[in-house]
Amino acid sequence: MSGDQGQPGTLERAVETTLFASDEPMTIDALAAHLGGLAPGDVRDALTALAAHYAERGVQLVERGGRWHFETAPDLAHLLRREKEQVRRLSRAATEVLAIIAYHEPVSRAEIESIRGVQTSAGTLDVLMEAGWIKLAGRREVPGRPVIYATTPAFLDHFGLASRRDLPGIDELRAAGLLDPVDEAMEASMRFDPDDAEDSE
Amino acid sequence: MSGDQGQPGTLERAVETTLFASDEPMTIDALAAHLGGLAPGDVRDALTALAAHYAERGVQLVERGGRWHFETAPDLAHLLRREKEQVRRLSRAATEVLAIIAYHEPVSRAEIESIRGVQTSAGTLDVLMEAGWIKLAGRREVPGRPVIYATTPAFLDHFGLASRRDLPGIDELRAAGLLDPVDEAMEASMRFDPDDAEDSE
Amino acid sequence: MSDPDTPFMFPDSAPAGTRRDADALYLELDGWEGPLDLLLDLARRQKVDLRQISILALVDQYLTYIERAGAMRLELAADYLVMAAWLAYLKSAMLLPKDQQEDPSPEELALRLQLRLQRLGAMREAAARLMGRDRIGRDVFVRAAPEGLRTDRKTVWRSDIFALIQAYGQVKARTAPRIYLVANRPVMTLDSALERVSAMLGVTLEWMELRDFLPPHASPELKRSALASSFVAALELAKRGRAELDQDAAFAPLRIRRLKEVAPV
Repeated sequence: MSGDQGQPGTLERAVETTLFASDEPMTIDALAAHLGGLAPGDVRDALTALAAHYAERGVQLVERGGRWHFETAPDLAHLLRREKEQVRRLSRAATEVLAIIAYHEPVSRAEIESIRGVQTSAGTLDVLMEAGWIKLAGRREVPGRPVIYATTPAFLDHFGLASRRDLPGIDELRAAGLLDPVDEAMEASMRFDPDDAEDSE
Repeated sequence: MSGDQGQPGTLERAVETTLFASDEPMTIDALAAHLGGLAPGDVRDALTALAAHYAERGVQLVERGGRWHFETAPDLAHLLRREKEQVRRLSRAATEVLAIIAYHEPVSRAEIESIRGVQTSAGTLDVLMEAGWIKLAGRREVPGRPVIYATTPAFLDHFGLASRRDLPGIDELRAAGLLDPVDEAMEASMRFDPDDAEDSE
Repeated sequence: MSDPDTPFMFPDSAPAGTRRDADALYLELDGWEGPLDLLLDLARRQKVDLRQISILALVDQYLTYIERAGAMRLELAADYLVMAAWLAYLKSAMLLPKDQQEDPSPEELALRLQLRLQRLGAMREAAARLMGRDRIGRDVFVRAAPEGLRTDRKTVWRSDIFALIQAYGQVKARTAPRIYLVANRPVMTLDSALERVSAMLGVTLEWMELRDFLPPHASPELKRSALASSFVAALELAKRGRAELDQDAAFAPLRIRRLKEVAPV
């Protein structure tokens, strides 16, 4: 892991050029296979060295949901934003639904609606599907077998998340029981002093 | 030209990120304008430092006709094109044509067809050429000057033959039962069956 | 009832400036996605942690809002009114002495409402933080013109020596000169059938079945041939005007007899 000084190793250069040329993020396995069946461990070492090398530069190597790609350094956004903004604006409903799916996944439409207290129009889910951020994740084995939704690697990629554990505040929300259904929270709180229900975990 | 060690300068990072995100090569003037009206000389210095930094890496900063851009290192071009080998068994028709060429070489297509008793598609010969087992061996000095074909050393190699003389002769083929009529069943059906008389041909 | 300067955390919810004072609420009927949304907004105006909001005060705010909206003759969606009714019930229950309260207790209902508001509030905040991250295409950019990775498919052909000589043997066997033998099959020719049927027709003027014309001791295959030939012979004789044919139905016995006014041939 030489990183910053001296010549980069052969493998490091190979991974660098491959990720640079690829038009989509790549997993370690995809890199190893593309480079002719390397050991994934070696590829991981090269990625770590590369990420360190690029850490202070104007371009960075990042991992998003198990896939790696180069992107511009976030602190230089102001240099690029002006003419390049290409992100669609999401409605408030869509951002809320996306957050609910990300923090609760997999989750059914009924569960989304019970959190929001309002019906979700089909269009909202369609917009998120079309953006490639959510996907159908099977059916819940309860009466009616509702379809359930989950986020995709493209979601993690777009929002700069290495994994779902990086969702802002997810640990605090979970610790506070705010990701549990109301019924569960009610049960938990009724077992204790109702006046302190909100502090129970 | 700090280049390889230590932090890259602010301008160097700015140029790096701009060229990385740009969808086309940029001139020094375009870069200077994009970055808020810098002195072209400063931009040139930054480009020189960047080019030095990337010189040994898998990605390089190059100037082409006054425009700068990043591209993958030329010595690694082979990594961007991966060959995926797909093994396929030679078709029956192609095997027959190959055998005829091996036993009778050099032969023209018309001769192959007269030996096989069926027409031979051009694709069949193409496949054998692609496999590297046959080659053009000149033209026959008869009217029309047809192209003639012969086998290659790669053919001998693949089929484990030291030379064409190792191919079994007609008598050996007969002894091995390989000259027996193919379709016993079809022969049998030609015989008259009183109960099925109307089905016989 | 509410502080006009309450900061809002939901940038997308309404055009800036419309919430500067309480009256502005009425201009925003479409600004809330359902009553829970409105309740959360009102709760936030209490400027306390959602866990410490006064449900009673919240109920009052909501009912006041609905009343004022009604006074301005604004049409309210049914779910806002259902919520209003439910909150009015909750309020009255909470005002009752403990021993007269029903099950589930108003405290329980209030707690449930509070939990729901907390969850919605948490998700709204999470959504805002998510949207505030460095997003690809807005804050960070991937390479605009990547060279791309290519996978070339190459076919490797495979065969073996046995397949090769077997194929050659088959070509040779297939194209070797062949001698064809045609079996001598017992048949009755059309000519002999014509002769035979004509002769038998001469015997009588009665209807006769065609089958009776067949040679009685023939082998089965000769019988088939004879039947076919005799049938064609019968048709030929009918065509020449020397006989007539009769059949009751398809596949019924075919009968034949000599025509009386037969012209001498």
